[in-house]
Amino acid sequence: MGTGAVVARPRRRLPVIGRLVRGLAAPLGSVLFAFVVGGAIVFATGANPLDAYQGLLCGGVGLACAQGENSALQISNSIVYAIPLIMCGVSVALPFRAGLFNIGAEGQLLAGTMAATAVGVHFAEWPTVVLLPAVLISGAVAGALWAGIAGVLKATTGAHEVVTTIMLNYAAQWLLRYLIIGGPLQPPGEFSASAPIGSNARLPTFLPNDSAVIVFGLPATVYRVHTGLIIAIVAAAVFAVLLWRTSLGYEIRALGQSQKAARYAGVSMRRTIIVTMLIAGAFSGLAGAVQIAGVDHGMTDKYFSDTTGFDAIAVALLGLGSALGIVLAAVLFGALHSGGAVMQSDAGISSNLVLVLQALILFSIAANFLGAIVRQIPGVRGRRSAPPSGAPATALVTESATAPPDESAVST
Amino acid sequence: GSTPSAGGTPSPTLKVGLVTDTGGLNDQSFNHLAAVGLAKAASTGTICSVGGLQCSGGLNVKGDVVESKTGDEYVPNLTNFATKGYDLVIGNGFLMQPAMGTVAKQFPNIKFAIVDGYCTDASFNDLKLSNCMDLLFKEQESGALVGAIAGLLEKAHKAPKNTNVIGAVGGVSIPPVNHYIAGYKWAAEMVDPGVKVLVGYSNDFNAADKCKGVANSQIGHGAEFIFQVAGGCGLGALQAAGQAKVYGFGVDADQKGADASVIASALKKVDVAVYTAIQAVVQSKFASGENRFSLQNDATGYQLDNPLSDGTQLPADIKAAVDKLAADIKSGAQTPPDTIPTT
Amino acid sequence: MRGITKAFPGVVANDHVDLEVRAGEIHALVGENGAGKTTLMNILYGLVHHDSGEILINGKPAKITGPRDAISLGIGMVHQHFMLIPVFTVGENIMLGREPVNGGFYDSARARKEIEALTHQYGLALDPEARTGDLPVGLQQRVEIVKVLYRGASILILDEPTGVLTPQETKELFNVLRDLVKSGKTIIFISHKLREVLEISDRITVMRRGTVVGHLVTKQTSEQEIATLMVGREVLLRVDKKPARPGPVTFRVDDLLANSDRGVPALRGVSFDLHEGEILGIAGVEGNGQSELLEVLAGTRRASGGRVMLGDKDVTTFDARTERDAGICHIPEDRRGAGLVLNFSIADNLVLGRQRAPAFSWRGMLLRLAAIKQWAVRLVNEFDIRAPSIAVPARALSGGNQQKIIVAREMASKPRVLLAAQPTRGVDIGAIEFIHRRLVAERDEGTAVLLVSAELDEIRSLSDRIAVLYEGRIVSIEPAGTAEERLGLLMTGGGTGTGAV
Amino acid sequence: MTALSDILHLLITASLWQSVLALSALLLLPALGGVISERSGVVNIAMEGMMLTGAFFAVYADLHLHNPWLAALVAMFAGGLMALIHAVVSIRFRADQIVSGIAINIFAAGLTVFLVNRVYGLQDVGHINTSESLPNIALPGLSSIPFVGQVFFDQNVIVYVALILLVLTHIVLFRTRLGLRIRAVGEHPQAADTAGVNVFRLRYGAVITSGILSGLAGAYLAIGISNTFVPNMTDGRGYIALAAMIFGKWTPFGAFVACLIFGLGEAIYYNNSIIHASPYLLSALPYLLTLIVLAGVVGRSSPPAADGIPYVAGGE
Ligand SMILES: Nc1ncnc2c1ncn2[C@@H]1O[C@H](COP(=O)(O)OP(=O)(O)OP(=O)(O)O)[C@@H](O)[C@H]1O
Ligand SMILES: Nc1ncnc2c1ncn2[C@@H]1O[C@H](COP(=O)(O)OP(=O)(O)OP(=O)(O)O)[C@@H](O)[C@H]1O
Ligand SMILES: [Mg+2]
Ligand SMILES: [Mg+2]
Repeated sequence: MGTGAVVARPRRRLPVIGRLVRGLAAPLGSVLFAFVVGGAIVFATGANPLDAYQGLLCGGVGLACAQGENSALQISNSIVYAIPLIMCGVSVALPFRAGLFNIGAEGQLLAGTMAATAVGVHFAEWPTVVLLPAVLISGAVAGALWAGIAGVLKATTGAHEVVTTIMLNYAAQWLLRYLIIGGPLQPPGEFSASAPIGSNARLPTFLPNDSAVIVFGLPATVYRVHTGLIIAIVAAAVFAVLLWRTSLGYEIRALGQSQKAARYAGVSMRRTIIVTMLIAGAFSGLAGAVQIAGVDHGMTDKYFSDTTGFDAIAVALLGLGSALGIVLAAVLFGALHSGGAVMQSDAGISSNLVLVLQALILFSIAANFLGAIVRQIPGVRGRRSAPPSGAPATALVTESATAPPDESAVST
Repeated sequence: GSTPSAGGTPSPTLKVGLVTDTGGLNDQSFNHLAAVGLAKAASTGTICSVGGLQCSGGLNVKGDVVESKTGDEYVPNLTNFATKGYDLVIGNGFLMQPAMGTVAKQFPNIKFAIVDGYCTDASFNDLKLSNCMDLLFKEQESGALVGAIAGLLEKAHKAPKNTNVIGAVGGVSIPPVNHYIAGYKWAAEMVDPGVKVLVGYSNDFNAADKCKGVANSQIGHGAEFIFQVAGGCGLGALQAAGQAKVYGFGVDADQKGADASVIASALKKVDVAVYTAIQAVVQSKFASGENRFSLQNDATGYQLDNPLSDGTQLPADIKAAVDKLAADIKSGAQTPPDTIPTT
Repeated sequence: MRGITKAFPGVVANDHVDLEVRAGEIHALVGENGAGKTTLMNILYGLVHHDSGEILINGKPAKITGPRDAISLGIGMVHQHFMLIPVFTVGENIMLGREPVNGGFYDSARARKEIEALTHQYGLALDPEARTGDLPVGLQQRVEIVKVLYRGASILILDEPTGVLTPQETKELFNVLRDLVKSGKTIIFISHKLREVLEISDRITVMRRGTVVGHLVTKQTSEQEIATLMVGREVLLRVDKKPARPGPVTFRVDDLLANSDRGVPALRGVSFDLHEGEILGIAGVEGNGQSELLEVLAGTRRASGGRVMLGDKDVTTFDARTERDAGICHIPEDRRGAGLVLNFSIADNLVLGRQRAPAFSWRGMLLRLAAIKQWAVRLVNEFDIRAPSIAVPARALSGGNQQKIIVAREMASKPRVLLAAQPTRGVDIGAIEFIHRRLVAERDEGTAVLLVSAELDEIRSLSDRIAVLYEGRIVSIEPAGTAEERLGLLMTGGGTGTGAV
Repeated sequence: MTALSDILHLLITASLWQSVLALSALLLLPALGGVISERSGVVNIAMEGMMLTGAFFAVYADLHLHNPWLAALVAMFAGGLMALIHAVVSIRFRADQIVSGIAINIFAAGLTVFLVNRVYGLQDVGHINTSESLPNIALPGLSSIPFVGQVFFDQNVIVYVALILLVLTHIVLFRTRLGLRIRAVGEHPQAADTAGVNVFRLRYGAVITSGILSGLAGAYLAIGISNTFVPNMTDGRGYIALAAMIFGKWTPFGAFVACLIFGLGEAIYYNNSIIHASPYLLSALPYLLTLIVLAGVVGRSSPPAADGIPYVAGGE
């Protein structure tokens, strides 16, 4: 029987919701799994997991705060951490779709901070309408170029992007140090920092920049959550549209799936590789610019210890390469980051525990431990000695599993 | 949880929060010293529960500590203590200056103290806040004293090979580091004009192997005194000295234990500074602005450690000369520079 | 094998299958794509574990948990998709798993000896030092067979061994098989080509949709009977087509030169004309340049010389997309590798190569999702692509339906020139029948069709003219009716006194 | 320009090349591990984490056992254990091997510091005194050969081990049955399986070996060079090793060449006290060097065919 009938019949909305639920089940389960194992580790080392998690919860989402922390502030902090993670996460996820592994988000972010700072400092007197866009764009462009080096090398000489992006990370770090220590961006004096960018170059915070205004019992200026959040969300949206709604996105996905098929389809490898890296770099560079314009208002040595670009790899993977997933994963990591500090100051448990938790989450999402456990329960359909080939993170490279819910619009 | 320390002391009067820089608490260097200072003052709080340090409860305060994993955490970590109504929030490290300035400005009725710096704006200009105490060291003094030892030993031909070359291994080229090196070079050249001073940087405060590498290079070029100014990383430099049978100088704390080659350490008593700041608040003698820690208040200086390679102590005349220099500096008769002199 | 049942998510690949093979016979296993033949054999070879049923070897129940068990039971398998490592030498591939060692070191000298011994015994010449990936498929298959023999197999399974062979190679293979049987081996032979089955086998088991629908004795059955059993209905085995009414020349290939992937000349000056409304068949032994020829014409390989004219437009340097836009469509021989993105949905695959075409893309930027969906639904129905929905990934489809996706995509965009490479390789009779009818229909609508196939039958039954490709040159262009023998001769360099025509 | 002449002068000193070799060995061990793992078809970007874990446990063990050799064994065990996690997750559970690798690195970074905090609290981790660290060994006689002696025969014991392992790995991979099978499994696991080779056992073995080698490198770093543990002391060397492996096109000696380049860059940097250049630009040297070499001579490098693809028996 031809399947015409099947195809013709319009689908109910239900599957979409179902897909969402199923989509979220695995990540949430993994988080749960991570916290259980993490708790065990804490307990094994003679501390009280509940204290630890209370601190995490408070610092992360402002719940169950025991020692007078300000809930709103904790949430604000978590978001501030999440903002660059979203953009860098996207910057890792896009090349992934083309079969390229961009370990260079960190270097691209730094390139962004350097360019943004340079512009923000040199043209400090320009009006906001010109300067702010200039700062953001220069950051994006710098990031794009930095990644572009890796892209061009890959497309022309075939140099492996993993190597080149790692190298570019280090190159960026040292360039940054040079710029602010004895280099052109260092103002007179001995400080390892750039001059601050002009006040016109700054991204406004959501709350008025006035310590007289009291919000949730604290001066408004304490809440650093800034309009970069909007930029980040837009970036994620752009990523989704680019990937699933444009011809370029189609070609990127095709290239990532099969070089042969891509060539057959008239996809220019060279061009696609380069373009993909350029766009990816732009996202990271933008993240750097947003950090400068929204949070730091200048470049200091702290960027030498910055790890956003590396955390972003985890975020992209945890988000299964989908825009929504990346945003959620970034928020989770932001919350863990913020929560870790509170956990340490409240419970005296090293904030490095959050790294352990992040790793455990990745493990279980990648390996789909829960799926395996569930399958071991007798009577569950499809019980196998080995788990199904489509463990969520494997889905990074297997298309449809990661197609966003609205994909169902394209295909039945 | 928190464990009350020895005996039933009355419940603590004040709450003090310490925020480390990205070096972390196990940096075997000044973050650790700051923690020691807090522990000396605290009778309860996480500083006591984390273990390793005995809380002697000297000032019966509640001492909590938080490590900053990345520079992004400075502001939030400081702010959290402020919002929780701590009486004193201590930021540890030169790199935290802008963060301190930002937060201190927002919480005028909370007291802040920063080690190695000021509460500044983004361009490192001191905001001169009435609630910010700047704990600054004259590292160049301590540097000068060990520098003098090196120079005098060279002059007296009591150095391993008398190459008349000495070295300093810095972490990163930032003021607190360069102050040390400035004094070191200045004094060495003063007592022994012929001496050659090699200055190198590991670009790292943690990775001991890197300081070892830089030190080995200097030793390879004749250096027979290695002054480490790189925190935990510098321990590598001291080992390099030990393995090459030349002398090493410790930094910040007394590093006699780090390696047998350490004949002296240049001291920077961060613990004293931290304790002093807490004391000031406890005794409501909090004084904002610069608080210089120097030979004056015995917070800098030097400490003789292991004997010379021939097992003898530092010759009395040399020790006398060094102490004389210390006295002159204390009296102001001599002032070591705080930027590295260019010979 | 008794009552073997195996279910995969979605399909029951084997449903209580009984298979009885007698020692020393050649037993043919036939069935359409997805009938479950490979699965059944994979079970016998321990690659797949059956849900229920039992396996008896020489009457004794056998527990086969993996290939190691199968091998020790004397079972050997030549897989449908070769299990060879291209970068290894022939010797290494044959020895792998049972390598001669001395003191832990791989003993290539002894390997060579052993192989030479075997190849002499069965008259299968092979160079142990050759890089496997460089060999023509025929030889690669020979490597597979020697591999199996080296493991001392007494039961040989050959999964569609002739799918990739030329008539000559097939003849040779059959001789080898007969020798093997003489030397006491038992052979299970899987094929779609009923004539071959009738020629070589003693008995036949027919499968359809995972079940056995008939046990036949070769001598007492006919092509028609088997085909009917396989498909479950009457099928006509000949293509019936009206004589062509060729139009003017639309496509002219002129002294075309190109190199293979390994940089050696593969096309040494190919020239031919292609008229509207005709099917020009290209006959030739694999590896004489037909792959390269189509790739150059399709724009996925750069020509190193010569010209290709579409009407009066020079398309020599076009890349795949511009060629397609110009009206040259391509059914690639590498279905799963090039023709499809297996993880893309059917819908996405149906616009592969047209992702920037105005019909499906707004200014080559935004995809027109609605249009794509409509298009997909239309083609799925029109070309009877069997799939639960257009959302499922192409990977989930059987070989025949995967091929239908490509055929549909390339034909539905009304090409001026259609390049069809091995359009029915490894595809079941039902699909073959369908694809042949569509090709002829295309021709009748005036499309110029270039057909490359290793199946002489296919070439002969479809083509209006037949060009024979030998060592990168067209050695002759023959009329439709040319006898198989003559073509075979030309394909192997005989027939014409001298080189190119 | 003076900077350049400074460097040129360095290049003719034995002590420079001595440290080049010492630094290369540190990268070589994990790089070899990577080669073995990926040749078997399991992508391994987790050498960083395995090294760091090895470093911590080497120090921890040495402080308790006062025996560098036992400590090194412990470190190798710890590294192997980390690798086992990677193996189970990516072979048994067929997880994305890059995710698993990243997770290992994060896990190690967090766990080591967390343990330092739990075990030593705010105390110093403590120092290994030279007598209890992995010794430098000057081979009698050989080491007195001018130049060559200092470069090759006056090194830490692990340097010799690394060089031996380099040759060993090459021989095993390309001359032995084991190597043939490892490569087969990495190129075409199904072919290997149908030929009766145990794909899973080989992959487990290869991955765990990579962990053991990385753990040994961690020990070398911690109780051979630094003689203490500092948080995150591997400082990205595992990633450099990864780069070296790819740079070297998944061959032991290719990777070694890459390690030498990095070692040279780092060694030159260590001389910043006598080179007249910004120490920061100098630090960037090895990485820029690599980029240039990559762009220029090395070119396209492609991994084993089945690298990173989980094997599903019977499945397509
Ligand atoms: N199968 C392949 N595997 C790896 N790299 C390839 C492959 N085919 C081509 N490349 C490389 O990819 C790059 C692009 O090749 P391609 O022929 O697709 O470019 P193109 O489509 O001709 O694009 P343009 O015409 O704009 O140059 C070239 O560097 C080529 O060497
Ligand atoms: N690993 C697998 N996972 C899921 N389904 C499978 C798998 N292998 C085979 N199938 C399905 O089982 C059915 C039988 O497949 P099989 O390969 O045995 O058919 P076949 O007779 O060999 O077809 P062909 O003639 O194309 O080789 C098909 O529907 C196929 O899609
Ligand atoms: Mg089959
Ligand atoms: Mg082209």
